[in-house]
Amino acid sequence: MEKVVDPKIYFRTAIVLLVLLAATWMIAYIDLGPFNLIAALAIAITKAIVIALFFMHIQGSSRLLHLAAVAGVMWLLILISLTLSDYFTRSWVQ
Amino acid sequence: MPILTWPVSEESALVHEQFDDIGQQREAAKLGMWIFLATEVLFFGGLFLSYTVYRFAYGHVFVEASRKLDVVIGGANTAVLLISSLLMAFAVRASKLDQRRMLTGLLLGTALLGCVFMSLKGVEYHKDYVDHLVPRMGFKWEGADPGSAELFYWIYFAMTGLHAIHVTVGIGILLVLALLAWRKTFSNGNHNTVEIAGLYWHFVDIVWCFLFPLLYLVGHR
Amino acid sequence: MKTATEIDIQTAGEMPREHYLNAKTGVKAWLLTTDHKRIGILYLWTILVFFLIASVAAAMMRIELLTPQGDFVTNETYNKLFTIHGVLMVWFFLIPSIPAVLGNFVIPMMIGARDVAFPKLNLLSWYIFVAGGALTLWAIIHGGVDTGWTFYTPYSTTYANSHVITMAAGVFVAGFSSIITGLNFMTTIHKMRAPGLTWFRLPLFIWSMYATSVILVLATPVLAITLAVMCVERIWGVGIFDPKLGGDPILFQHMFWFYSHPAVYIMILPGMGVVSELITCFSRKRIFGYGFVAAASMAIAVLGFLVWGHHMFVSSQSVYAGMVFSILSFLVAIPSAIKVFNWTATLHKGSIHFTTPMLYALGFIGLFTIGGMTGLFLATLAVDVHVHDSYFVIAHFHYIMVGGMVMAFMGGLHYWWPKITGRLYPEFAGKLAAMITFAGFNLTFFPQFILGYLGMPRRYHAYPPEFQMFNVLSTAGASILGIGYLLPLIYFLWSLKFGRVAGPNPWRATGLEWQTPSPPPKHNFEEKTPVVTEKPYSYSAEEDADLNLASI
Amino acid sequence: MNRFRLFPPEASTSAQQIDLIYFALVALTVLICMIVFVPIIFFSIKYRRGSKADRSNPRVESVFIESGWTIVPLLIFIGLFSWGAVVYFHVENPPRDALQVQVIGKQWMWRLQHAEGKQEINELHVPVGRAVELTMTSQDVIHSFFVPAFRLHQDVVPGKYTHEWFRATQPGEYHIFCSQYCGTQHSAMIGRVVVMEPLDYAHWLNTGRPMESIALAGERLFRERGCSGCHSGNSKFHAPLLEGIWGKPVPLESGEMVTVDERYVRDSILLPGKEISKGYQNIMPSFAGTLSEQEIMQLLAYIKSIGNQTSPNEPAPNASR
Repeated sequence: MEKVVDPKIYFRTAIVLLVLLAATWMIAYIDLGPFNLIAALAIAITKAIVIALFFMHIQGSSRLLHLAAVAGVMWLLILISLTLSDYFTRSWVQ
Repeated sequence: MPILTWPVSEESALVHEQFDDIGQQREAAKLGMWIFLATEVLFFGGLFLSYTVYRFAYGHVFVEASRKLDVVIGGANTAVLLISSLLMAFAVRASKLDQRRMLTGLLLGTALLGCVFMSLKGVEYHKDYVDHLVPRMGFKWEGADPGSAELFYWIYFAMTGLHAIHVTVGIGILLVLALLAWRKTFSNGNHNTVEIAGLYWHFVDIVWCFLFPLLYLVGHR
Repeated sequence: MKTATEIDIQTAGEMPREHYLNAKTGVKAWLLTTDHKRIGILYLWTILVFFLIASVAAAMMRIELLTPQGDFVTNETYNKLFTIHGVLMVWFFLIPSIPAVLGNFVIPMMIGARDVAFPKLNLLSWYIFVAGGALTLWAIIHGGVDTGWTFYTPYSTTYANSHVITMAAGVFVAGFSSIITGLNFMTTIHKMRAPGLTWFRLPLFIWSMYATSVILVLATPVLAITLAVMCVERIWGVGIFDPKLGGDPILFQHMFWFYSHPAVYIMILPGMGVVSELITCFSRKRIFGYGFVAAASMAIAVLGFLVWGHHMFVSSQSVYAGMVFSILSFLVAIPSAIKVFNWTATLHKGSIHFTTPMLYALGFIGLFTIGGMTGLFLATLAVDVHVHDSYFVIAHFHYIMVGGMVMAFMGGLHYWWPKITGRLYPEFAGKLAAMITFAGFNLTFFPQFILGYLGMPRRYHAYPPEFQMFNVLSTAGASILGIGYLLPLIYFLWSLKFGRVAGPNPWRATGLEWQTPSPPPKHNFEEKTPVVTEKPYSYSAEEDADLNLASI
Repeated sequence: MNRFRLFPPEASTSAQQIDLIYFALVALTVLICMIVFVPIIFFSIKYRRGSKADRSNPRVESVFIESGWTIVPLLIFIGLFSWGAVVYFHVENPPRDALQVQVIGKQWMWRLQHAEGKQEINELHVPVGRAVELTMTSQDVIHSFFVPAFRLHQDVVPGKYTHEWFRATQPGEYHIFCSQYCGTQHSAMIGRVVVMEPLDYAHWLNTGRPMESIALAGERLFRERGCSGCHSGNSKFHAPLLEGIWGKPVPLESGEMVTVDERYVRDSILLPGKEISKGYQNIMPSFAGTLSEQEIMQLLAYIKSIGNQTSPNEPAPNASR
């Protein structure tokens, strides 16, 4: 029988997620300038990691699954960062 | 499958012919699903890229345009999806414990929350249509730069539309699984399929966790 | 694992009675098979159809270019011809050929598995491939598309008035077939290796197929979303690439080439894997620098994702981004160089048998070296300004695709033909076809380098008269190349009936796939799966010095 | 122009620089091909099946050799990259004193206009020895202005201005091609560059109907289309004055700063509400659709001309607007 997760972990995860949702919602009402985006992204990434670790049982699974989970996001970052390297430097020409 | 004469542990009966044991089969299925989720990340990635590029190009128009979206429905939808993820996690747990009725109930509950999400989405889309925010369908924008605003709403409808399609597919899968669970397909050890469906549903929830702040909470409200 | 010569040679006289081809016959058995070997053969026939159509389109283009004026076909038809040639060759021949045909057939056997990890998904991938192909053919029959295989906006979204959406849908659907194949191979290679078959005992074909699957899985989804967004913009008339809304057509190019450059590595990496197998088997020697060649495959897979900007040096991409992509494009050339040098070093102290697969492999190394080096011209910013979108680019990628990938595919097909069909192809006809192909290829595409630097743009239906001589040479070469490809089609079909029975290991090779009868039984290995105890390619050149493979 | 040749004419300064790198790369290709082909042929003969060569204990691993043919190509590549990048940087940055020519790519023809006003279709007459800067845009799809003899190549993208420059060194006629696929007549969208002696060029410039320069045509449009109604000192509407603002940073309503360049002025003409100057309302009508690309370029030339003088009549009291 595969190991089964204790329900308390699931409930705690759900609460953390709802708190994070409330946090991201409230922070949006404070004008932090550029930090609004950074805060929103940080909270969203935390929620994603929490879901992946506990709901999707990445925690305690093989290193290979960890790699597969991270690979997609890493490649997306490659796409975004190199494309932005074009858009940010377009205005540099003298 | 040749009828084996000596008693077989229920698990080995489930092993497909190309696998050696049930552990290898389940691990392979999980790896296959995670690779599929990586492709989904990149599939949504194209839209996240265009969102990023145009947000840096037309930041202030994005702020105004995002303020016109109904953040209450967006927030409620996020909560709905988070709770549905919780139910899904319990469903996977029930399938491993071979609790047939609990599993069927939880699957139906998750599907129900999915339908709640879709109906809230429908209400919101209708409201946006009434507010003339749908590109090409009576789009009106008094603010500064109508072109960029139309771009924002195009990206908004593309991302949430693609996500809605994935939620609909997810609901379909959940209903089929609920039926199969009721018919004892996932009893005595054949529970891996439920976990795979769970991975898909949690992924759909993660995508929404990014869509909500990026679309509804651009800048400060 | 026994060394090559000790394997008891099944008396070559008779075919095994029971094997995967006659296990369950009938059309339904073939159309519903989940046997990876049969799916490989289904793919072989399917890509043959697309290869023929695309070759006819290429032949018509070459005939048109005989004369400076556009007098063989109209402008409109010529634009549709090069789009058909591009779309069918890229998505329906080059990308699926080695992975879906040879990969499907050989990977499970090479790692000692009974089948791929998800056999039903494997069959689904073929059906999706056929559905995508049907959609594309439907678009071609109903008038074709004149945007080129690159579908650049705003032409494809606003100004083209041909069946762009249907063809884009066909490619979108075929993309999922690639994703499923890639996913299947990665899971198979990770989870289903034979006991004792650690990663560093894997044959190099498996390493390159693993690297290819990584690209297949991580690049194709971005193509899917790009084509979907382009189609939505074409249908709704509004979209993120529309300059009137402040959108940027260059963003389409970024998203398209993020897929399309790794796609060219999807095409060449399997070819490199096949060549690693052929060079070692026919020089009867272990590969030189196994670890480096395997790592080079993975390096190509990863670096391949960082270089797409070199397609856009003159497309108003910023100068600084151009420099970033240029240096990264130079870096991605290094693993390919390592592979070529390692193959050359493998020949040292080998005992080299000039069988047909070996001729194709040596042809591959020659042409791929020229193709790779001309890639450096395009990676150099200043030179690319002149040769971008000219016939120099056409010559470069045909040297790699036709000179590299198709030669390797032919070599692989000849190498594993005895295992697939249990029969040997005629050796002399094989060598003849290889040499004709090599000669015809060079006559076709080398003049295009000169044409390119002279400044003839690509996709031109009519051109100034001073370019005519090179175009006539190129068309002459194309006809020879056409013959070179027809010959194998003939003698392969001939060999199905009259070819000599091959026996389990005609090449005395050391791969696991050669330790089972040919054609192999449905589950590849009757008794239990073989155990692997040592590194691959345990040949010994000394013993095989006088072994005569070519004449069996 | 249509003589058979093996190598394109070197008719511009950047042509020589690019050809130098090209020959270096050809030499490197020949060298690497020798490094690969000669050993293959040698080994194939020496170690062919049945030959009596010594095949005892072959080497199959050598970290030294492997790192050798990894690092050496790396160094060569870095050298080639920097050489190419330096020339590219030089090619992409026009000198200050260049002759201005405006190029509009339109489905299947090139319309070129000299600063003095002379218009040409699919032809470009330039003096030898003078730097010529092309400001290019497209009215429909992406084209690409390609003059092989000058090694000049730049995509022409709708919705933005792209720049390219050359300095012709050899009188004669050279091809213009469109090298980015743009539709049915893509291969018919060709023209020729005529490089003339400066005297002939001056004479050619004055023949034909006296043409008003682009800036003058821009000024006429500035009045006719009602721009001067608001954008002048004595207008009753509150609109930013355009004298002396070219190239200078201007504060926007949204708090950001933007430098006044072609992109900003063009966007303000077509999408006035996009980047409103600080202290102004969004009352300017959009001219998208009523002004052709050529007319926008003429207005730009005029605004650039008055934008570069220091504003004669008003000292800078409202420079803070």
